[in-house]
Amino acid sequence: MSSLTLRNLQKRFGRVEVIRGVDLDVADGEFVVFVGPSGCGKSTLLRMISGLEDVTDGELRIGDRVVNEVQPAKRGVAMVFQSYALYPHLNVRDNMGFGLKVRKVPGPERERRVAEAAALLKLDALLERFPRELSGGQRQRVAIGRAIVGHPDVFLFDEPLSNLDAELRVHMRSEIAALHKRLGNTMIYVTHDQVEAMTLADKIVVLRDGLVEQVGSPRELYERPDNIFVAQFIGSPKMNILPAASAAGFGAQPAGTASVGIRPEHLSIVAPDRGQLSGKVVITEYTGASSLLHVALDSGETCLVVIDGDSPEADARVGLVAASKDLHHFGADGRAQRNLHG
Amino acid sequence: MSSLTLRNLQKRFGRVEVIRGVDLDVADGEFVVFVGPSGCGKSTLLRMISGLEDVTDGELRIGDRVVNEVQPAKRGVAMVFQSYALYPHLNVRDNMGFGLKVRKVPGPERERRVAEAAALLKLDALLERFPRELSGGQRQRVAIGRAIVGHPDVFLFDEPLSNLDAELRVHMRSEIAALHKRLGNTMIYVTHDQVEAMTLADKIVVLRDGLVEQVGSPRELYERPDNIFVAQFIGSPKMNILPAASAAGFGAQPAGTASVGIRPEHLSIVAPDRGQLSGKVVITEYTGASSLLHVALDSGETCLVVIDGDSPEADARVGLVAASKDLHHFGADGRAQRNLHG
Amino acid sequence: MGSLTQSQLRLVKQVCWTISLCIVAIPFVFPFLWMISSGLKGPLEIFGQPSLIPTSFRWNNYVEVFNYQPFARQYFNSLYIAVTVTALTLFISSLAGYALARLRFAGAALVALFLVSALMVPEEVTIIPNFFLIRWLGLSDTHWPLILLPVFGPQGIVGTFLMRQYFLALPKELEEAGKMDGLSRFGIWWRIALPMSRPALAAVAIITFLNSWNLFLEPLIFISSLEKFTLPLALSNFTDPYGSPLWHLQLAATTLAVVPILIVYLMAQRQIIESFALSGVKG
Amino acid sequence: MTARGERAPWLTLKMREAMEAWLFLSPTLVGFLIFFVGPLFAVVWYSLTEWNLLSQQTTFVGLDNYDDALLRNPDFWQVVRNSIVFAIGLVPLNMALALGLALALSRRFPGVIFFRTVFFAPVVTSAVAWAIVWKFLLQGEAGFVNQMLAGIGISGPNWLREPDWAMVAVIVTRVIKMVGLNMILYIAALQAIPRDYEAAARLEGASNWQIFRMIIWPLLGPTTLVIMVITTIGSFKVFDHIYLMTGGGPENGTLVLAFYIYQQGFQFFDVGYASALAMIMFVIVMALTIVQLALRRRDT
Amino acid sequence: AELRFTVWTGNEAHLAMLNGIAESFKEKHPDVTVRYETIPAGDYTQKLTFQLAGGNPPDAGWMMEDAASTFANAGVLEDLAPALNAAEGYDLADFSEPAMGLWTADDKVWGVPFSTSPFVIFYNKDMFDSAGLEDPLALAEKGKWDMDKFQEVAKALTEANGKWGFEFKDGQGYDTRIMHALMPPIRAYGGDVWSNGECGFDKPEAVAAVQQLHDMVFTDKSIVPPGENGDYFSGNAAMTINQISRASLMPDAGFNWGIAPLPTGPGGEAPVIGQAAIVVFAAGRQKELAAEFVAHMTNEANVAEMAQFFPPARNSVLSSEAFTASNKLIPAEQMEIVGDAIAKGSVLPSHERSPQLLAAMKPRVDALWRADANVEEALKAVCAAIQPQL
Ligand SMILES: Nc1ncnc2c1ncn2[C@@H]1O[C@H](COP(=O)(O)OP(=O)(O)OP(=O)(O)O)[C@@H](O)[C@H]1O
Ligand SMILES: Nc1ncnc2c1ncn2[C@@H]1O[C@H](COP(=O)(O)OP(=O)(O)OP(=O)(O)O)[C@@H](O)[C@H]1O
Ligand SMILES: [Mg+2]
Ligand SMILES: [Mg+2]
Repeated sequence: MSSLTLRNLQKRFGRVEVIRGVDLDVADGEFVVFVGPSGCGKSTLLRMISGLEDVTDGELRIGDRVVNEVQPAKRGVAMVFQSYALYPHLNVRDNMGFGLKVRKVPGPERERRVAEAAALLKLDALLERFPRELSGGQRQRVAIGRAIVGHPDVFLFDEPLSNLDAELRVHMRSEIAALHKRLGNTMIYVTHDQVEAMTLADKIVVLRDGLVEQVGSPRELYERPDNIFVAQFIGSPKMNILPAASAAGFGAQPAGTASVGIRPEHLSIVAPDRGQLSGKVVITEYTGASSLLHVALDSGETCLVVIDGDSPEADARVGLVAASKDLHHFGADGRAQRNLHG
Repeated sequence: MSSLTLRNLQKRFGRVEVIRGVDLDVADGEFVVFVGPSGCGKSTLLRMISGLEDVTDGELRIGDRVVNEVQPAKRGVAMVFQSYALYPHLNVRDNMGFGLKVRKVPGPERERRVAEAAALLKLDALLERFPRELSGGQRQRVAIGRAIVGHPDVFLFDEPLSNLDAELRVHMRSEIAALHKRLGNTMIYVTHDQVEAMTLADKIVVLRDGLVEQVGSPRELYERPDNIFVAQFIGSPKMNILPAASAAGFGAQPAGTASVGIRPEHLSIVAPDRGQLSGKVVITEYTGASSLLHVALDSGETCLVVIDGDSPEADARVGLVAASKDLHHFGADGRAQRNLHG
Repeated sequence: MGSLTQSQLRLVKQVCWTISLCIVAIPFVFPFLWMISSGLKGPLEIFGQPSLIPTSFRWNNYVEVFNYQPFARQYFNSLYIAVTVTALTLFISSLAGYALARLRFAGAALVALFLVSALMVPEEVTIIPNFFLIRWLGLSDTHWPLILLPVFGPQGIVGTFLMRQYFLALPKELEEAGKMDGLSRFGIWWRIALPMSRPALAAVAIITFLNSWNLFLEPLIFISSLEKFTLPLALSNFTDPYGSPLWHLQLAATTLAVVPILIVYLMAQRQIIESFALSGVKG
Repeated sequence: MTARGERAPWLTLKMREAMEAWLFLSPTLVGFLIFFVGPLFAVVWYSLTEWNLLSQQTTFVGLDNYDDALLRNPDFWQVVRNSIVFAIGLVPLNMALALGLALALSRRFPGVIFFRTVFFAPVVTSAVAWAIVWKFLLQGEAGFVNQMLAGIGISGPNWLREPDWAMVAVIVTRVIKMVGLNMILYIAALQAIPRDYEAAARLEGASNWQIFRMIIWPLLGPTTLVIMVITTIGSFKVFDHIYLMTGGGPENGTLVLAFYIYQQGFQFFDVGYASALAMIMFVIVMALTIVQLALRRRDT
Repeated sequence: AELRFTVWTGNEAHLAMLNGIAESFKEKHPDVTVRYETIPAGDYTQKLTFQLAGGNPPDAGWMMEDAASTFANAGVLEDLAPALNAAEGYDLADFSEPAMGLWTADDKVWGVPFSTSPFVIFYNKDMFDSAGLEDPLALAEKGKWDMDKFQEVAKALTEANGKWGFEFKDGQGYDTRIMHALMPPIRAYGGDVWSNGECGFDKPEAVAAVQQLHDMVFTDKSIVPPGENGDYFSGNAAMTINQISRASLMPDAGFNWGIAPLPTGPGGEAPVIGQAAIVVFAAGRQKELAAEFVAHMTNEANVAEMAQFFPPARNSVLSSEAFTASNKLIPAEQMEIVGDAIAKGSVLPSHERSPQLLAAMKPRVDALWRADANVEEALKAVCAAIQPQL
């Protein structure tokens, strides 16, 4: 019913190609997250699905209906905007009921559905307030509530948490996860925060320049990135990429390996003479729970290392070791070499 | 020469007291970071030091000169604004040279100093550009360059990184640290990002409602917060605070302990029956390197736990243990109990 | 001076500023005082030795104003015409401004250019053909030309542009939310875009209202019946049957025409300034 | 499967949007064509005829009217000169005063609301009232202005009876009337300039004048341009003020184009000639606007 | 049917009288009503033009003398001769010939004058008394009321009272009433402003007359100068020139007053008359009916009725007792002055291009009214400006 199929979907603004042929299948009830660098077309893709942008070429299906030319309101999707887009002149109740009213849902039914959504989102006490009287997190919930009342088949979220402060973001993230669990709807979620992507997604779609780079579960992307771009994009601090020669100390490399990736958290500090690689600590950044070391390798590259306990002084010489299962090998084209342990 | 002394410094806007008596000593060459929640008076304090706000009461010294009534430009301070405040109609060269020009520094000398600063900040290639043609990080460097050319005794930074995206922020952070190392000036830095504070500061000043809550090195604040406010403000995800009763499982508490704090990264998961506390996992958030568990304790509270390796399924029962050195005890007034191990 | 602290210095400066502002304000305020005072004088006293305080207050002037010509009716004409023009302009220019700012269609740039060129053409240029046009439409000596010409003339275009600028700066998301909620385009405009563009609407309303309220050339040309006069015409019409001005009545009437607007302005001044600031009149 | 919400196949989302756009624009465009574009073309035609408004007799005379205006009529050049003098006098004075007031009133201090109201009040006053009052205040000896001047030992001129002073008088009273609007526009623009620029410059040691000259003034550039263009156009359009204050006199000293067009067309009934004048006015205003826009283009 | 009739009076007494005439018209045409539309005097001709050009013509209306030729020549006025001749008992010849001059051409009649009002001197008796001067009426009776005497008393009055000696018509002699200021003295000196297509301003008679006025304004400072208000009716000037209709203002003035003929000059007596007529507009939809109404309005009975406000041009009315008694404000012997002036006077000049003429004159006359002006040069300039239009 509410699966989603994209076939060679394309979008041009004037002569600029923004989406350059995207194929994607989203199963009913799946939580899909779009990530990618700024300007890669995440929002555009989402807006094409919602119908706010028209499709230049390709086919877009929701369920088994081609919806390329169907009006947004008739596609059975609901969208939560980054800015929430709450109507400032309506109170919470009317904001949530607005779409139903426009669609001429009778009053009592409308009341019922708003009340239901409000209960679900713990908004009961706020129904009479106006958006300006709400905190960021509350607004966000109202925006979701507005989406819920229409009983959409598919939920679309465009960076819904990016306006919140760090703490609230963590909290709302888990609320959205809980919501998905309860409703079981198909959800498509755009973010540029990869922690959000990792924690929420059933399936992550990594976009770059209007093309899909990789589709997979968070764990797949973290553990087996298809290419250097995905490898560096997923995970924070980002993966160290060393030329094959500099990384020779880590052990055997598959044929054709041009560079080797290793995540900062997978490196450990040992005495300089016992390390697979060695170098000098340039800066240590203490963050409480862990420290981030910038290590200048003897081969010239700088390598980031995350360590938990006490960190060596700046300028100290250190050795680095890594488990071979944590190494990623990439060919000259940047694609992962899968033959060795893949 | 360029140390800084604040004695009972106060600021009122009309009848509103914004800074309510701040005492602080900053040594020459020290890197001091002001942190605190929004509206606590960080910017106001910084602007008082710069002279952009006048002092209502108290004494402000730079070096051994009382500067309460000295004009901003004559205090020997330079400021980097959150918005950078680059003059949009001047190119980079003129932006950096502006202060020298109005001070009637002769042309060649001006050229020399701008070139010097540009070289230091790798801005050489950008001198002819206008601010609108620069990226966020480049703008930030120009703003710093503008501050440098005046050879100030004290640098003031007001949230200089908050407009940058996460990755660039990490990068510019280390550039500022490197700059401080090279120039050795006194620097005062306002931020609300505590990772920035932790990694940059020699000394952190935690402000709240116009008063200083605690002053100390990052490590002091992380390991020995004076009170619950500081304990929760420093560190991310924030420290779990449990009522003394719920935390009894962790062992002996000093007399008068009302609540016990334990950081998420200091808790470990064990089998339910072997834990000091036990509870049920509500949500697990996988972020690649580590996972964040929301654990509902049997005593009713929710507790966050960061773990590195594989995480238990949601709904699993788990036990939690902590090292007693990682526990923080607070009295009913929220102040740390120091008598047990401190 | 050396002993003055910064805040004391600031206070001194402020006082000096305020005093110089007061001096500059004299030619702005004085005409009003003089007008109000003279409107209470007798016809002889106006020509006598200048003095701001009338020797005796002739409140009767205000009664005579209404007896002399249908002043209440004329006042009402001005008011209803200005209100109508304002309402129509708001309606039409916000529709057009919305389309120009928000809708994508071939020729949008051309239409905008076309309209903007109109801003540079003084009404005087087209007044003569418009005179014949109005005559051909049979609308001479009616209020129609006073409504139609401002609404569709350069003034209306100014409104369209103010609205367009404002809509351009307005976040799109609200309207998109409306679209997702199933609103028609008209519904989006009416129920979302308009309620959000109050500052721009206010700015357009103020400019349009003042323009209509002060319109002189058009009524002079198109209106001939006394009871169809608008205020500016009526004000220049306090003459005796032989053409000599009746200054005291004219000034009393002028006071009546100005003071209410001033009071409204005073009450709304903050919103007025803000609406100009917000609506991007700055260009 | 469900036919719910299937579109009419001939109307794509894009076409629908374009259709809506034209629908929204139609009232403006139709009115604009009828009351503006049409008349503009009509003016061109009229200007080639001799047309008596009263008798309604029309003869085609080619470019005679232009010939008359530009070559034969000695008044014409004086009128153009007057219009230009009026603009040159009014625009800088208006803008300088507007900017000065805006600078003084853009920040909050006690009384700021009062002063803003005072300076804006003449804008909302009808031109008729304004002209009437000033005519009184500017009387020869008995007028208030000259009495005040006499108070400080200056013997004022007979303002409205001497051509040059009359021009000064209409310019100054017009500026006082209209400056409030530009002041508001400048205040709005000033408030949009981030305060940080000023703070940064102050920290770097710039004086108030330097801050204004080197920071504020350049940043006001776009606003200044807009104000300059509207004020210039407005100064060419001025009719009621002159009509009511001086009637174009004395000695035609304040006879400006807009008023002259009115006079020729509606008092002398010479529609053809008036239309030719209107076309000339159109060309002048267009040219000035284009020059101003070009100047602006050059310095950004 | 309804006739639209434009007038420039809003005075209730005037309108009551006019409505009375309309009422009596119903005897013949019971279904006809007349709607009088007041257009302010200042804009009257202008507005009338707009109504005619704007396709909204009234049926009939008043018209001032200065517009007569322009309108007649533009063909917008209807020839009334057929209607007047057809009217029962209507004697067109009863109208004094000079009074009809402006309104007839060949045997066409473009309008019938209803107000033929000579200019007279209004004087403030109190001021004359306090200055110890004989008043103009007394002087006139002795035949000593001439331009020189006029200048002399004006000067004496100014010095004695500290007020102005003389004010031009309604104080507007420098702007809208140039002709009313200049015509009387020029005529008194035996000149004219123009005649037969030739400008008269630069003729010696006119120059002498204007020079005298100029002296009075700038040397004697006895005439209210340009840019000042010295209102006679408010007691700020001792004399003014005006039409008798202005007497209506006098009861409020609060001083003793009288009227006298215009001062004579080298050219002898030369009363100047302002005139207004009733016309029918050719574009009107009910021309015949309107013409018939004009005939009714200007029959002998109605002219006599109107004489209470508007001095008539019918000889039969002028000579009647009823006329001298008609104006309650003015004593009969002073009223005779008026009648006399109507009979002897000549109407203010008119011309088919009078708007252009006035506009062309205006700036040059402005130049005349400067303290340092050379009167002769200035008047030459006036002629140079208007000659092409004549
Ligand atoms: N209406 C438009 N006209 C022209 N180009 C557009 C339009 N909307 C978006 N673009 C361009 O399309 C590209 C993709 O934009 P999009 O908003 O989808 O990026 P995004 O991935 O959402 O980025 P972000 O993370 O910054 O939100 C950008 O280069 C953008 O400039
Ligand atoms: N000019 C002013 N007039 C009145 N109150 C002010 C003014 N400037 C600041 N305040 C108030 O002073 C308090 C402290 O403001 P300040 O800008 O110093 O906070 P902050 O700590 O920098 O906050 P943030 O993290 O949001 O920048 C706030 O409550 C603010 O509202
Ligand atoms: Mg986006
Ligand atoms: Mg701040």
